[in-house]
Amino acid sequence: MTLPPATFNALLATSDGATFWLPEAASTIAGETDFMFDLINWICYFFFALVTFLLVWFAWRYRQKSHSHEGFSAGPTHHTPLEVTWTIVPLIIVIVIFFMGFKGFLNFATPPRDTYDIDVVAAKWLWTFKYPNGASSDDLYIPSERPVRLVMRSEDVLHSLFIPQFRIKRDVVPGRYNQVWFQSDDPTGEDEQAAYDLFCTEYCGTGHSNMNRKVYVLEETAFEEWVTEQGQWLDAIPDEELYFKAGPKLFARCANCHSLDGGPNTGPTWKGLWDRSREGSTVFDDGTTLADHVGPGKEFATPEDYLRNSILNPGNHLVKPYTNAMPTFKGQLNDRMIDAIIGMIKNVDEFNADGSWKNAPAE
Amino acid sequence: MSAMHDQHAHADGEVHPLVGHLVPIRTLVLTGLTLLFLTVVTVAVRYVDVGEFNIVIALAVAVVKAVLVVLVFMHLLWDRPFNSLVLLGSIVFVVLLVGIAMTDTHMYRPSLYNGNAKTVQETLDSDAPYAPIAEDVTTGPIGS
Amino acid sequence: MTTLDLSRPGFADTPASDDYLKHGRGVLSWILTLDHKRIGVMYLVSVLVSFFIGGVFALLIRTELLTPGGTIMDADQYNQVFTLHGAIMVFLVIIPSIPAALGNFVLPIMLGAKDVAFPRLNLFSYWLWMFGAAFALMSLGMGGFDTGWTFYTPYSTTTSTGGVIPILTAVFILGFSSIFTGMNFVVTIHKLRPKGMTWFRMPLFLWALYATALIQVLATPVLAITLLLLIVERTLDIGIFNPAMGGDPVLYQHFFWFYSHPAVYIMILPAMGIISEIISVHSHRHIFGYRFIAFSSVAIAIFSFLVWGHHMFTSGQSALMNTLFSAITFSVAIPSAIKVFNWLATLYKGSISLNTPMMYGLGFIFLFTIGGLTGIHLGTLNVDIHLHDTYFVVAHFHYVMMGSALIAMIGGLHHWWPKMTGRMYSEKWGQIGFWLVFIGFNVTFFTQFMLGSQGMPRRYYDYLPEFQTYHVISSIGSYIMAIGFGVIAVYLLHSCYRGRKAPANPWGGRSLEWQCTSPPPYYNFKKTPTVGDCYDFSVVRWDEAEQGYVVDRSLDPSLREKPATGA
Amino acid sequence: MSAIPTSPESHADGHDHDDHHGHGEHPFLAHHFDTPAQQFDSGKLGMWLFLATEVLFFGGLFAAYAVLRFKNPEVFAYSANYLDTIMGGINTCVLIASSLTMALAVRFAQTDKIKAMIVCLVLTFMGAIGFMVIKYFEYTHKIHDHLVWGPGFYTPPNEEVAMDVQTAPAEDVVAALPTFETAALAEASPVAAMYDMPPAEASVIAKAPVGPSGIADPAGEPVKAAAYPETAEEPAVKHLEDPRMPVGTHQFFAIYYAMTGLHGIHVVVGMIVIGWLIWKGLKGHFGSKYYTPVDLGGLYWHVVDLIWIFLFPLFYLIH
Repeated sequence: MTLPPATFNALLATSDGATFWLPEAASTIAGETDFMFDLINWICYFFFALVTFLLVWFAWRYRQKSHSHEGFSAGPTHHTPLEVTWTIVPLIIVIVIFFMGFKGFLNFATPPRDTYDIDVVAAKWLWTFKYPNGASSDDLYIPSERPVRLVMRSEDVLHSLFIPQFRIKRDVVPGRYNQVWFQSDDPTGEDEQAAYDLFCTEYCGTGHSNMNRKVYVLEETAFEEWVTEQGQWLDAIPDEELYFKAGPKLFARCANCHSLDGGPNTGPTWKGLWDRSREGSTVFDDGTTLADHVGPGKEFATPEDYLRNSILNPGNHLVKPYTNAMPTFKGQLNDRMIDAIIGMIKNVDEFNADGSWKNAPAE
Repeated sequence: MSAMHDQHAHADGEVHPLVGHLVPIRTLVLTGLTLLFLTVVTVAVRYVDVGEFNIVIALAVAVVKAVLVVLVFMHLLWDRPFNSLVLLGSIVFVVLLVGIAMTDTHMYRPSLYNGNAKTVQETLDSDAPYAPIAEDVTTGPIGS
Repeated sequence: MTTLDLSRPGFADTPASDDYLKHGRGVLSWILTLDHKRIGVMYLVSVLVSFFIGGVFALLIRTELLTPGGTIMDADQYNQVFTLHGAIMVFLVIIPSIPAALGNFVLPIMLGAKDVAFPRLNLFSYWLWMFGAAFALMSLGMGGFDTGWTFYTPYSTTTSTGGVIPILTAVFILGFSSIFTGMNFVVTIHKLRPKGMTWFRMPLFLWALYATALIQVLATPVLAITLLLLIVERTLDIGIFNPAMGGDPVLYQHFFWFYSHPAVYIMILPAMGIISEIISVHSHRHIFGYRFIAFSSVAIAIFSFLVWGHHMFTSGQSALMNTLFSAITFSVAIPSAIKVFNWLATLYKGSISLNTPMMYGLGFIFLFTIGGLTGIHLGTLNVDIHLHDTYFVVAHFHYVMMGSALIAMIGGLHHWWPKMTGRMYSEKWGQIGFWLVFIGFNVTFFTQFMLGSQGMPRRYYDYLPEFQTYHVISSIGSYIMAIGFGVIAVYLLHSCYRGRKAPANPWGGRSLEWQCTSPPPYYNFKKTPTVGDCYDFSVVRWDEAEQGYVVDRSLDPSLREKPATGA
Repeated sequence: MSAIPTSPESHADGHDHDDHHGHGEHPFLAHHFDTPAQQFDSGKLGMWLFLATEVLFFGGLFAAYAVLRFKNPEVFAYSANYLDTIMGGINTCVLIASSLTMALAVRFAQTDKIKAMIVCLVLTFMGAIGFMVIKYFEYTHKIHDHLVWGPGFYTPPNEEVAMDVQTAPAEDVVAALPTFETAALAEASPVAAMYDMPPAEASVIAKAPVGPSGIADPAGEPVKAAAYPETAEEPAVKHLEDPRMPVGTHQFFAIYYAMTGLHGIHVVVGMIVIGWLIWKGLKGHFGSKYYTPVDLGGLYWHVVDLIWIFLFPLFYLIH
């Protein structure tokens, strides 16, 4: 289907390339999908008009005037040729539609060979996009004019990645990889207004409706810069500055569930967390306290060790009264990132509630 | 039985000539013995390794046994055809469910975690040959 | 009360006083009754109460969505509310509404039988329903559940809400209630047809109920076992659906939709049956293409088992399966189209009385056309990729489940209300109620088509500001609809006490239920009646004396020829 | 619940047939039926419909079985060695025998040989008991060996193993104690394998300990089945150390308990039905004129037998 959707969209076009029915089309397969959508729409308009017209006309034309029985059981009781007609005609129509839709689906389902692969991890309730050079981001950044493939997996429950402007959607299923591919030729730059939407469309609990992010389509060169810069930002920071330089950036993801100022949230606040850990006064849901687990020969050598383990295997020990809601960050945070977070937990007083560092030099 | 017969005299046309069929005791016992014999056979076969065929044989025997039970013990051989239809219908739907569930699992199996993401990638890539010519897609309708 | 017409089968010797409502008195005579009519009425009351509760949740949802972010509740409460709305409406309202409530009341009378084949089983399945409903309430007491009515794993096995197991048990029990009703109907239609009631003389409502019953019997057990596995999964961790233990969530979806797609036809098929009756009776016109409609019901019943995968196009189901399921899905469009066109053709040259039931009949055709046509969008593979799990789907299935199934149910209720209660309701208020519901419904759900195609995902507590206009319009529509249902409730209740006595045959119907008194006697037929062509209205005459229609059987040729015996 | 569909019209026959209909000559005819034949046919059709639902009810489990076995055949081939074919075979014979006696009971009911009918019913009942007793022994033995579904499967059989679990490094745990968890986690992290991430710098913080619920090193090799046993010889009781044990062996036991358990429940229901039949039979309710309950109860019992006929090869005869 290479017939441009413009033919139909023109009729209902609004300002930003979006139509009355559909949002702006920004991927290479969108055109085909829109064409099908509009085609089916027009078929529906036709039959809907036909049925409604006959309905109203008959109902009015043949309405019963009095209780008299004239007109009772008038007219034919069946008319086989007619009935066969309205069996065959819809049949032909839907067969055609099926094949057109099927062809479009093949394009959607089978990526070309030279795709740029991005690894996607979905967890309650955040997306992580990992780029071949090890860089990772919460919003999706893709190069324009190049087929991109997302290889997606889930840490916990079903999620579904949906980009309306690209007309693509794919569930993210735990226990398996699902892939989806697309190519966008309309760069948005880093402008949040122009950026496209990315939704989670498989119900996944409390944060489901906030699990939406932005999609930034960058020119090839701009993208290269961005991705290399993302890949290296951590290496540039010396260990002792890690917690206040890297910490705030990483905290952005923890902020979904953890507060710095003692405010209530899905997970325990970080305020005083370090003191509790050092004293071992943290109480777990099995009644034991952290003191029972930390120490030479025990489960954890040091309190830091416990914190590290809580980031990697949150399910191991549940702090009263919290539930096992935290996804594991194994494979998503390397050791230095974990060091940075633990450092931030230790010096939580140096940070504002929004995660910014209090002693940051004002520029 | 005679009592039954004259009931049927005035029963309407669609009623089976007999209310329930009398199966000779001999038939029942013979069927039972056959079933026991088949059980012994299938157990015996389990200890002979014929590879893939073990499951085939075992299931074949099971089907034979099932048919015997249904036809003789459950009187379906002499019962109204519609009752058989009901049973067959249910079996057809079970087969449908099993068949489609298995086929689908088989189809998407490569994308399940199998220990090495690289092989997953390769398997996913191997779909690509079936893709429409890359140009056609990548420079799609509004692409160019 | 009615002039005794000796020509009507079996009623010359029925004392008018012995109607099923007066036959026994006291609570026990109801809750222990074996009379299909009383059981039908009890179902009706219970279902309508559940409908009220589900409706309240619907209004809560619409109110919450008036503004982005929190309006009247927090995210977790919202998740519970939309889950409850879905679960109640599907399992407690729509599935039992037509077969169990109206079907129980009408089926044996229409068929010319004294009762359903297994009266005790019938009563048992009603109390099973109540038992299930009790469990559903219990789940509320135990902390509710936020799984969505589809109970998708692994969310449903890991969520911390306490009411999941009770609601699963509830649905499990309700499933068996539905199975037993289905068995009862199949056997009744097979074995209790009187002389002359051949398969092709059965009113189309009975064909629809028969097809429905087959689905209920053959599909529901799979849901039962699935929920059982889910319960065990949640309590004992057997790990068949849990990916962390090598299980497979997609397998769960296969199991679930193997039932739940046919369930959609459990909802819509009997609705179509009712519409065939209403359209034909109120336009006093032989239903057009009887056999096509009858066969299309059975065809739909069979297809319904072959299309479940179209709920899983984006789930990671294999491309092959997507293709197969999409192809078969389209085939369902054919029988549906046949029915719509046949109904239109029935109107042609009829003598159409536009009273309340007929308005619902016409409304159904309008709404079902929209619901059915938008199904084409969703059956088309690449379009569905965009629309799946958006408000477009929500709008589509509300047009089919509520706009069609429930509207038909309300229509059928008005159609048989005189027969059930022996009273007429206010025609004027009937019309007002219909228009309020009809307009409110379209305002509510048509806007959601645009929401969806614009990319608004479903089950969202919070949404992007640009969607707000649509949401506000939609909510306003839902309030109009609520008022409409309120009006209906009031005048129907009022008619029970103040309504004018109903004639035996207020609409000029021809099928057997219109030939017994309103309300019907306790034993519908003293001796099983002989049956004419239930769609031949040429012998129906208006009778001033009883302000209703009567059937002049002397005019009916089909009664003179020797009736064939039922097959 | 399963007995329900038979009871209504069979009760219905018992009572409320006196007034309001002229069926005096058929004391068991419910008022809404015209002839006993019609009533009998209805009951039978109803029962067959119910049996159809039973078939589909188990059908779901058969589908689950098929998919699981299809996904990891080695698990089934391996685990089947823990099932006792002989015990299973005996159980099959017991059930078939009871099925035969049930069929005979129906036959005697049809021919008014009430004593013989009662005897056969009692024999059937005892067959059911025998079946359950044997099942009980099978279950207890497996549970004792931790051969159960899910996490329970990995409960270490004794203290030493528990100790190892706590202290052993990841690789050793994976080797010595191939739990589905460690394996799954090892497999579950595509990142390291998919892209060459820069090697993570050594942390200043000690590595978190790795236990059964700990994480394996993402790079760790997945533990799939070593070659599964060529011989049918019984594996060591300490199956948890068995190096040949494939990943996800617990799934076999999950589906095993699910299917045999549900079947067991049906056997118990069957026992209740048969018991009821015996009781009614002793009170002389049944005879050639009216034996529907016996017939329908029989049908139900045969289906219970039927399902086992398939369960047996699917679990006990895997090779």
